[in-house]
Amino acid sequence: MRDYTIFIPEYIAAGAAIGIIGIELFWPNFRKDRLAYLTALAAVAWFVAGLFFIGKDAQSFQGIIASDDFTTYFRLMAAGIVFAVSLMSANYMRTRTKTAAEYYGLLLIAGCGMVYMAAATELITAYISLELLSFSLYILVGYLKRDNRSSEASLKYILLGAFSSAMFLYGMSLVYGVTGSTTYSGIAAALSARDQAGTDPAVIVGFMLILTGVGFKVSAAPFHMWAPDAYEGAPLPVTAFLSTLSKAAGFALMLRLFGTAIIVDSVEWRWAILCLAALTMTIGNLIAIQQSNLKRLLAYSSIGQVGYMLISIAAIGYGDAQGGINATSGLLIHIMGYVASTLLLFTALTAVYNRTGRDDIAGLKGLAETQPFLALVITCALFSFAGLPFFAGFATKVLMFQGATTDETLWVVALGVLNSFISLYYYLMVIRQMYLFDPVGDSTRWKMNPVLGGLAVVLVLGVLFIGMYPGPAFSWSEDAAKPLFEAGSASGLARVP
Amino acid sequence: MVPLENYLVLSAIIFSLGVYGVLARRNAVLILMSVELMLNAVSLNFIAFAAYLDPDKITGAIFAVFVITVAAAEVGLALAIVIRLFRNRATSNVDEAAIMKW
Amino acid sequence: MTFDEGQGYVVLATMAIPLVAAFLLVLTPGSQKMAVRYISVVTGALVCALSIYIFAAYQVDGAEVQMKLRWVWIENTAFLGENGITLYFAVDGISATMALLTGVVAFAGALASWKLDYRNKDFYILYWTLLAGVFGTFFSYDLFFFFFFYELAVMPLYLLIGVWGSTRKEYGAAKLMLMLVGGSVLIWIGIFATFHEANLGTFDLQQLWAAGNDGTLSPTFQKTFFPLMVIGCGVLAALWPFHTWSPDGHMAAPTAVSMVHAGVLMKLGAFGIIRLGIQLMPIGAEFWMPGLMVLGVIGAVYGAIAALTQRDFKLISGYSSVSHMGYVLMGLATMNEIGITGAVLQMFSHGVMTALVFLMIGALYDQAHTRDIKDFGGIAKVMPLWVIFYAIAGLANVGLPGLSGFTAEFHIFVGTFRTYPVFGAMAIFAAALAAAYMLRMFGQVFFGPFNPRWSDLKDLTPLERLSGGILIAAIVVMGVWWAPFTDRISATVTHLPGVTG
Amino acid sequence: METNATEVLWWIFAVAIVGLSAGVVFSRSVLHSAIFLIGSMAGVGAMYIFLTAEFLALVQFLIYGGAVTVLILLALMLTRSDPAGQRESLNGAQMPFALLVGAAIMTVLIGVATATEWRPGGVPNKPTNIPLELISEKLFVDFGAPFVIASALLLVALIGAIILARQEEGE
Amino acid sequence: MGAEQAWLLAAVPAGFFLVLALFGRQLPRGGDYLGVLSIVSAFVLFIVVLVDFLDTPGKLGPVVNSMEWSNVGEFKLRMGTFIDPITITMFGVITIVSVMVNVFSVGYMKGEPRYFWFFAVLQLFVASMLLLVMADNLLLVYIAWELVGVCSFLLIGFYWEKRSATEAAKKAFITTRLGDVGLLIGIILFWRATGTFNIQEIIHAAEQGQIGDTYLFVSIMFVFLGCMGKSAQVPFHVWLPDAMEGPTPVSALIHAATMVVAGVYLTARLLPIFEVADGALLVVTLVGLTTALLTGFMALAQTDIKKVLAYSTVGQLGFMFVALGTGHPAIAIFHLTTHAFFKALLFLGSGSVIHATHHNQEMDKLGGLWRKMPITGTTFFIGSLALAGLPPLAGFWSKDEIFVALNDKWGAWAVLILGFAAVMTAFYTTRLFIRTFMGKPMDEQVHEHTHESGFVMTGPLMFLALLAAVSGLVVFHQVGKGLGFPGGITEFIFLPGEHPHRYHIDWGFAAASLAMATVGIWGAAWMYWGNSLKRSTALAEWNPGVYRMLKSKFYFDELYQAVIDRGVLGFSYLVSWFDRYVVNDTGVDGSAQVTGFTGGVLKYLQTGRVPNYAMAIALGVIGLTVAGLVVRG
Repeated sequence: MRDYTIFIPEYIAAGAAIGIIGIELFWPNFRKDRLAYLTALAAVAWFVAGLFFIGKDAQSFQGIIASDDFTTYFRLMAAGIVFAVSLMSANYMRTRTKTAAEYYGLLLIAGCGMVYMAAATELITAYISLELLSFSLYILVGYLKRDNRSSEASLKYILLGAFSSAMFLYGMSLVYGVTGSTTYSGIAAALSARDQAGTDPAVIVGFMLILTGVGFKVSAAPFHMWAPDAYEGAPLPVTAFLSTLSKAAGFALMLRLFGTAIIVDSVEWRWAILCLAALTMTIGNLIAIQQSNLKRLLAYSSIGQVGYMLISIAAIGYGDAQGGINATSGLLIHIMGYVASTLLLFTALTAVYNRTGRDDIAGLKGLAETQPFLALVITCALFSFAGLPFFAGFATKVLMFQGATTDETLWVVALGVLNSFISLYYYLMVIRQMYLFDPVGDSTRWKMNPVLGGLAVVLVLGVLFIGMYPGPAFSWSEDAAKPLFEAGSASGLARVP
Repeated sequence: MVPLENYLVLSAIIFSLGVYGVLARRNAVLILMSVELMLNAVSLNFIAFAAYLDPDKITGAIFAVFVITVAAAEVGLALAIVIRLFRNRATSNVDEAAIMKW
Repeated sequence: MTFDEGQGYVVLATMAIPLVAAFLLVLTPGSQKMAVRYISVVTGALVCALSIYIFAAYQVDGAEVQMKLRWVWIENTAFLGENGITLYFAVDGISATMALLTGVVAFAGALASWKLDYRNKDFYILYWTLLAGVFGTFFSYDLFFFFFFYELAVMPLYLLIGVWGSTRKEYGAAKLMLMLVGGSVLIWIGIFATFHEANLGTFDLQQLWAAGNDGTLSPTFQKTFFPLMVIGCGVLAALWPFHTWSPDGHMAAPTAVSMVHAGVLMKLGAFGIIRLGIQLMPIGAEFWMPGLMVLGVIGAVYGAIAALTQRDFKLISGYSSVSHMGYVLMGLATMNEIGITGAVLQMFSHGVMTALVFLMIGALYDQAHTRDIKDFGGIAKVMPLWVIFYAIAGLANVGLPGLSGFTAEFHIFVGTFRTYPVFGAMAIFAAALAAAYMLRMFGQVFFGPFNPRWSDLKDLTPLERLSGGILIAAIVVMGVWWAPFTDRISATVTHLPGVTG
Repeated sequence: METNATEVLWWIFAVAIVGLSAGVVFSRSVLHSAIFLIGSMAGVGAMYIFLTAEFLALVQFLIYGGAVTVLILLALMLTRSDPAGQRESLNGAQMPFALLVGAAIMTVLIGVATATEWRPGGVPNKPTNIPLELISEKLFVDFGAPFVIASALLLVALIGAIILARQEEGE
Repeated sequence: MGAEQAWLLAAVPAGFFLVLALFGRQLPRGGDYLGVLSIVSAFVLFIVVLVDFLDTPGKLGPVVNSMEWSNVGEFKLRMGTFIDPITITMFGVITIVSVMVNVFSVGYMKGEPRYFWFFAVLQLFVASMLLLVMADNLLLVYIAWELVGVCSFLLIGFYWEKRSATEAAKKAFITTRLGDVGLLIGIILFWRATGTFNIQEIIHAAEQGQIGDTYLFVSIMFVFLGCMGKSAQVPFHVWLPDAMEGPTPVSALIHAATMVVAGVYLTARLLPIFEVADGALLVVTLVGLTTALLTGFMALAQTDIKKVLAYSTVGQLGFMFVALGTGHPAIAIFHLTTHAFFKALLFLGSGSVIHATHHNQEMDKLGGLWRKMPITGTTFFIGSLALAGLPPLAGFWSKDEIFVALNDKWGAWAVLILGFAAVMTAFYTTRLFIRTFMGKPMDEQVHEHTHESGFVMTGPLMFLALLAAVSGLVVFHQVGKGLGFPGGITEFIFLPGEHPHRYHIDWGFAAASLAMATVGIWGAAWMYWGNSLKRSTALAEWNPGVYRMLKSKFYFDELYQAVIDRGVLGFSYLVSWFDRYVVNDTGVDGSAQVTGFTGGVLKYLQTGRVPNYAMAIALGVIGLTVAGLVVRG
C-alpha cells in the first residue's frame, strides 16, 4: 500500500530547503543569518510535525520504507540536530561565505537523508538515502571553497566515500544474489529458510562488505581514516553535523539492517563487529591523546565513542529478542546523550572560534578568565563524554554498557570502560588549558553571541536532564527499539545459536 | 549458454581492477575512473542475478538503475570537487593534497 | 525516637544541602566574596548538625538499616525490572559514623578555607559538589547511585587541586584524578558484570547482597570479580601499591581539599570495600581476604618507614595516611567483628586527625610558604597554639591512649591477632615507627633553637581555632568514650556476611 | 554441449572488457585511461544485452558512454597540471602493495562467485528476459520512494557541483 | 567515700591538669598553688583510702570496682580499679614524693618560662601514674603507661629551646615506646589466650594452666620487654641518663616515684605469672643483675652529679628486679619505697645545689659546698648513706632483704655479683658526696656565689631526709603494727596465693652488706679525700682503655646511633627511593607514558593521503572476509 502521508515531516523539511535556496536565488542580499533562523524555524516545524508520529502504530510504504517509533526517534533527533547546527552556523557562515542558502538547504536535506536511512526497510532505499546524506555532507565539508583544508577534506571524503560505497554495493549484490530479495523481511525470511546457513561464502563476504560500507559511514576503524581529516577541514558547525547526524544516521541504518534483516545469521557477523568495536575504541582514544588540534581531537574521541556504540550492535547479535531490545535501547539513549553533549560542545567551540579564530587546544588558554560560562559549558560537555556523573554521558553510558553486557561481550565492555578512562586524560588536558592557565593576549571578559548563549543554555539543561533523570529518555529509547524486535519481525524468526 | 558464474567472475575481476586502481593511482580523476569500474562491476552483478535468479521481481535490475544514476551523480560532484581543489592548489594529485595529517 | 520517612528526608537533606549550596553559589556573583563565605560556612554548620543528628538518631537496638527513603528513578524499562534504579537512601551503623565524620570535616574545611580569596566562589562550588558526592555514597543503597555519587566525589578534585593547589599541582592533580578514576574503572566493570550475573533487573544493593549470599552470584564469579572491586576501591583507600597518588596529591592539594580528601574521600575506598566487597561478594571475600591482609600490612609498615625520612610536612602526612589506611585494610581483612569495627573506627579517627594535621599544615604554609621541616625550628615560641593542636593530631596519629587513634588501632590489633598474630605484631611495630617519624618532625619543627626567620609568624586565627577545636573534640571524645561509636558500628558489622564474632 | 556463436561472442567481449579495464588502471596516460574506460563501459553494456536487459544496456551507453566520460574528459582538460607536458608517474608509492591487495580481493571474490551454491535447487543455465514494462512498473510503482529520494539526490549533486565549481571573483 | 572511690586519686590531679593547662597562663603565679593543692588533696585522698582499706572487714582483701566500658559483640571491655596493699603502697610513695617535688619546684622553677605548663604536666604525670597503679586490667594499665610516657616526653623536653633537651625527650619516648610494642603485644596475646584483660582473671587462668607453657612464656616476656623499657633496664637503659636534661624536680619525680618504677610495679603485679611461666624469673633476675653491675661501672666515671644519680637509679632498679626475680614482690616494693625516698632526696638535693650554683652540675667545678649550704649538705649526706646502705638508714634494710632472698632463691653466685654492685654503689655515692660537698672548692667563683636555698626547697629536703632515715624501719613487725598495719611492710604486701613474709634479721647478711657498704665508702674516701684527684687520675692512666670505656658507658649510645642511622634511616631512604622511582615513576607514570607513546606511534598511520586510507579500507575488507571465511569454515 502507498500512504504518502507518513513522510509529511520530511516534505516540510525538503520544501523548506527548496524555499530557502529559492529565497537567496531571487533575493540575493537577504541576510545570511536570517537564513539560518529560517532553517531553525523549519527544523522546529519539522520537529513538531514529527511529534504527531510518536506512538503511532508502524506503517510501511510498500514494505520498503517504514514509519514507526524507531523512525520517529531519529526523525526528531534529525530535526533537533539541524536546529542546533543551523543556529550555530548563523554567524559563522555569514562571515565566511557569500552564498549560504545552499548550505542551509543541504543541512535540511541531509536531515531527511538520515530519516530515510532510519526508515528504510529495503536495500535500495537504504543505499539511496545513505548516498543522499553523504552527498550533502561532501558538499558541506567542502563548503568553504577558498579554504585549502576544506576542499582537501571534501575531496578525501568523497573519494573514500565512493570507494567504500562500491564495497557496500558489492556486498548488497551478493546478499541479493543469495536471498533473491532486497527487502529486509525478504532477506530475513530467505536466510532463515536456508538450511546450510553459515556455510555459505557469499553470505559471509556479503555481510563483511556491507559492514565495510556502514563502518565507513560511522567511521569505525580501520575505515575511520577519513574522519579526522574531514573533521579538521570542515567548517566548525559542519564538524558538529558530521559527528552527530552522520554517525546517528549510520547507526540507525545499521540497527535496522543488522537488527532485522540479517539478524538471523548474526553468528556470521557479531564477532566481526565485536572486534571492530575493540579496535575502534582503542585506536581512537590512543591517538586522541597525541592531538593538538581541537577538531582532530574530537574526531578521534568520537571514533572512540563509535567503538563503544558498536558493542551494542554486536550485543544484538549475541542476545535474544529481549537482549536486542536491551542493547538497542541502551544504544539509542547513548546516541541521544552523545548527540546532545557534542552539540553543546560545538556550540561553545563555535562561540570561541568566532572570537579567537583558533581551533587548536592552546587556543582555549585561560577561557575560564575571559568567558567563564563557555569554559563551564565546555567542561560539562567533556565530562559528559568522559562519563562523569550529573551529565548525560554517565547515565547513558552506564545504560548502554549494561544493556550491551552479555557473557561474550563483557570483555569488550571492560575494554570500553578502560578506554573511557583513557579518554578522560585528554579531556582533562583541554580543561587544563581553560582553567589552569592565564589567557594569552587580552584577558578582558567578552560577551558571547546571545543566540549561541541561549542555545548553549538549552543544551546544557538537556544534558543535565538526561544525566540526572534519564527515565523518560530511556523509555522512549525502548519504545523506539521495540519495533525492531517485537514478535513477527525478523528477530522473532528462528536464528542460528 | 553462458552460466551465471561467468558473469560473476567477470564482475569480480573488473571490481578488483577498480580496487587496484583506487589504491595505486595518484590522480584524483583516475581514482574516480577506478571507482566507476567498481560500480560497473556491481551493476553487472545485480543484473546477472536479476536475470538468472530473480526473473519475476528483477529487483536487481532496478538496483542497477539506481546504481548507475548515483554513479553518474557521484562523478559529477566529485569532479567538481577535484576542480575546486585544482583551483586552490593547481594539482589533482591526491598525494599532494595532504596538508592535514597525523 | 522512631525512625520513619521523616528521618529519611533528613538523610536526603544532608546530601542535598551541599548541592543546593553549590547551586546558590553558581548564582552568586563571584565578586561577592563575603557572601560566598557566609553561604559556605552556614552550609557547613547545617550539614554538620544534620550529620550529628543522624549519628545520634541511629538506634543501636533498632533495625540494622534505618531512615530509609526511596524514590524510583527508572524501572520496568528494557533490562531494568521492578525498582530497577532507585534513589534509595538509608543509614546503617557504618554509614552513620561515616556521615558524622563527613559532617565534621566538611564544616572544619569550610571554616579553614575562609581566608581563601582567589576565585573562592568556584572553589566552594566544587567543594560542596564533592561533599554531596561523599554523603551520597555513604547513604546510597542503590548500586547505580552508589557509583554515581562515588564518581561525583572524585570529579571536582582535578580542578580543586589544579587551580588552587601548590607544589607540582598539575602533575599531582592529573595523577590523583586519573588514578582514582582508573580505580573506578574496575568498579564499573565489576558493576556491569554483577548486574548481568545476578540478572535481577535491579541495582538495589540489598537485593544484590542477598544474591551474593545465596550464591546467585556464583562462587567463581565472586572469586573473579572481588579483586576488581577491592582494587578499584583500594586505589582510593591508598591500597599498596596503588597509593602513590597520596603523597603527590596531598602535596599539591590546597588545605581544605587535603582535609576533605585525606579525611573523608580515602574512607570512601574502604567503605566501598565493605559495600561492594564484603557485603556483595562474601564468598570472594572469604577467598581473597588473606591477600588483602598482606597488602594492608605492607602498606602499614611501608608507609611508616617511608615517612621516617621525608622532609615535606605533607609528604610525611601523605605517607602516614598510607600507613593508617593500611591498618584499615588490615581490619577489614580480618573478617571478624572486632577487626572490622576497628577498621571503621580507624576510618573515623584517621579522618578527623588527618583533617586536623592538614589544617595545621595549611595554617603554617599560608604564612611560611615552605613545607620543608628543615627550614623550621622552635616554632613553639611564636605559634604555641598551633603546636599544641598539631601535637594533639600527631599524638593521635601515634596512637596515644586517650585520643581516637588508640581506640581504633587497638581494636584493629586485637582483631588481627585473633587470626594473624604475626601481622598484628608487625602492625604494632609500625605504630612505634609512627612515634618515630612524628617525634622527629616535632623535634625538628616545634622545638630546638628558634629560627628568627619566622619571628613574624602569627598563631592560629579564631576561625582556625574553631575549626581545629571541632576536630579535636571529635578526636578526644572517641579516644575517651568510644562506646557510642563501637555500639553503632558493631550493630551493623554483626550483620555483615561471613564475619566471625 | 557444443559451443555456439553467442558463447564465442561472450568470451570475446569478456576478454575485451577485462583488457580495457586493465588498460584503465594500468595505462601510463590519463587520456588513454579515459578512452579505455569508455571501452570497458561499452563492453559492460554489451554484457547487459547478453543478459537480455536491453533497456539497461541503453542506459549504460547513454549515461556512461556519453555523459560520464564526457565529464571525465572535461575534468581532465581542466586539471592539466603539466602544461609543459613532463610526465609524472600516475602511480603512487604503494603500487606494488596495491597489486597484492587487488589480487587478494580478486581471489576472495572469485572464490565466492564460484564456491557459492546460489540456489539450493541449482541455477538456471540461461538468463530470463527482463522486459522493459516490468522494469518501468517496478521502478515507478514499487520503488517509488527510492525514486523520489534519488531525484532529491540528483538535485543535491547538481547544486553541489554548481556551487563548488562556480568561479568566484578573484579566481 | 572509701577504697571503691580510689579513682578519685587520679581524677583530681587530672582535673587540675585541665584547669592549669587551659587557664594557667592567666592565673597569678601560673597557678603553682593549684598544683600543690591538687597533689596535697591527692595525698589526703590517699590517707582516706588507706584508712578505709585498713579497716575493711575482710582484712586486706582487694577492693574491686569496675564498670562496663564498651562491647563489640562478644568483645567486652571493662574499666575499673583494683586496690590491694601494693597499690596502697604505691599510692603512698607517689603522693608523698610528688608533694615534695611540687613544693620544691615552686622554689626551683621560679621565673622559668612556661611555669604554669610545668605544673600542669606535673599533675597529669602524677595522675596517670596513680591510674597505672590502680588499674584492674592491662588495657587500662597500657593507657596509663602511655600517658606516663608522654608526660615524661613533655617534661624532659621542657627546655625545648635546647636541642639536647628535645633529643633526650625524643630518645626517652621512642626507647620506652619500643618496649611498649612488646607490652601491647603481650597484653593482646594474653587476651587472645584468655579472652580478658582483667589482671586477676589472667593470673588465675595462668595458674590454672589454661595457657600453654611456651605461649605463656612468650607473652610474659613481651610484657616484660615493656617493663624493661620503662624501668630502663639494660639494654633500654640509655634514655634515663639523658633524661637529666629535664628540670631537676622532674628527674626526682621520674626516678623516685613515677616513670621508672612503673616497670617494677607491673612486674610485681604480674609476678604470679612469672612464677608459673618457668624460666621467666631467671630472666628477670639476670636482667636485674646485669643492669646493676653495668650501671655500677658506668656511674664510676661520671662527673655530672645528676648523671651519677641517674646511673645509680638504674642500678637500684636492677636491685628491684633482682628482688622480683626471687619471687618476692614485697621486697621489691619495699626497696622501691625506700629508694623512692632517698633518691628523691638526693635529686632534690642536687637540684638545690644546681639552683644555688646557677645551673652548674659538674663535679669538677664544685666541692666544699657543705659549709655554704649546710641543710642541703646534711640531707644529702643522709641520702647518700642511705643509698650506700648503711644501717640504720632505709637503704640498708631493703638491700639486706634482697640479699637474703636472693641467696635463698639463686644461691651465692648471684649474691656475689649483686654484692659487687652494692660495693660500687657505695663507692660512687661517696665519691659524689665528697667531690660535691667536701674538700676544697674546685672552682672559686662558683663557690663564691653559692648560697643556701630558701625554705620552700630545703623543707622538702629535710622531710625526705627524715623518711630516708627511718622509712626502712617499717619493715619491722612491731613498727608496722604500731602504724596500724597488720605488720611490717613485707608482711603487709603480699600477692594472692602468697603468704605474708615476716622480717627477721639475718645477722650474717647484715654484717656482710654492712661490710660491702663500708668497703665502698672507704675506698672512695681513700681515693677522693680532700677532693684531690691524683689517685683517681693515676688509676685512669693505669689503664686508659678501661677508663675510656667506662667514661663512654660501654659505647651503648654509639652502637644504637649507628644502628638507627645505618639501619633504620638507611632502610627508610631505600623505601622512599623505591616508592618514588619504582612504584611511582615506573609503575604509575610509566604505564601512562607507554599509553601516550603508543598513541604517538599510532597517529603516524594517519598519513593524510587518500590511497593509504583506501589501502586501510581494503585491508580491512580482506581481513574481515578472510577471517570470516576461515572462522565460519
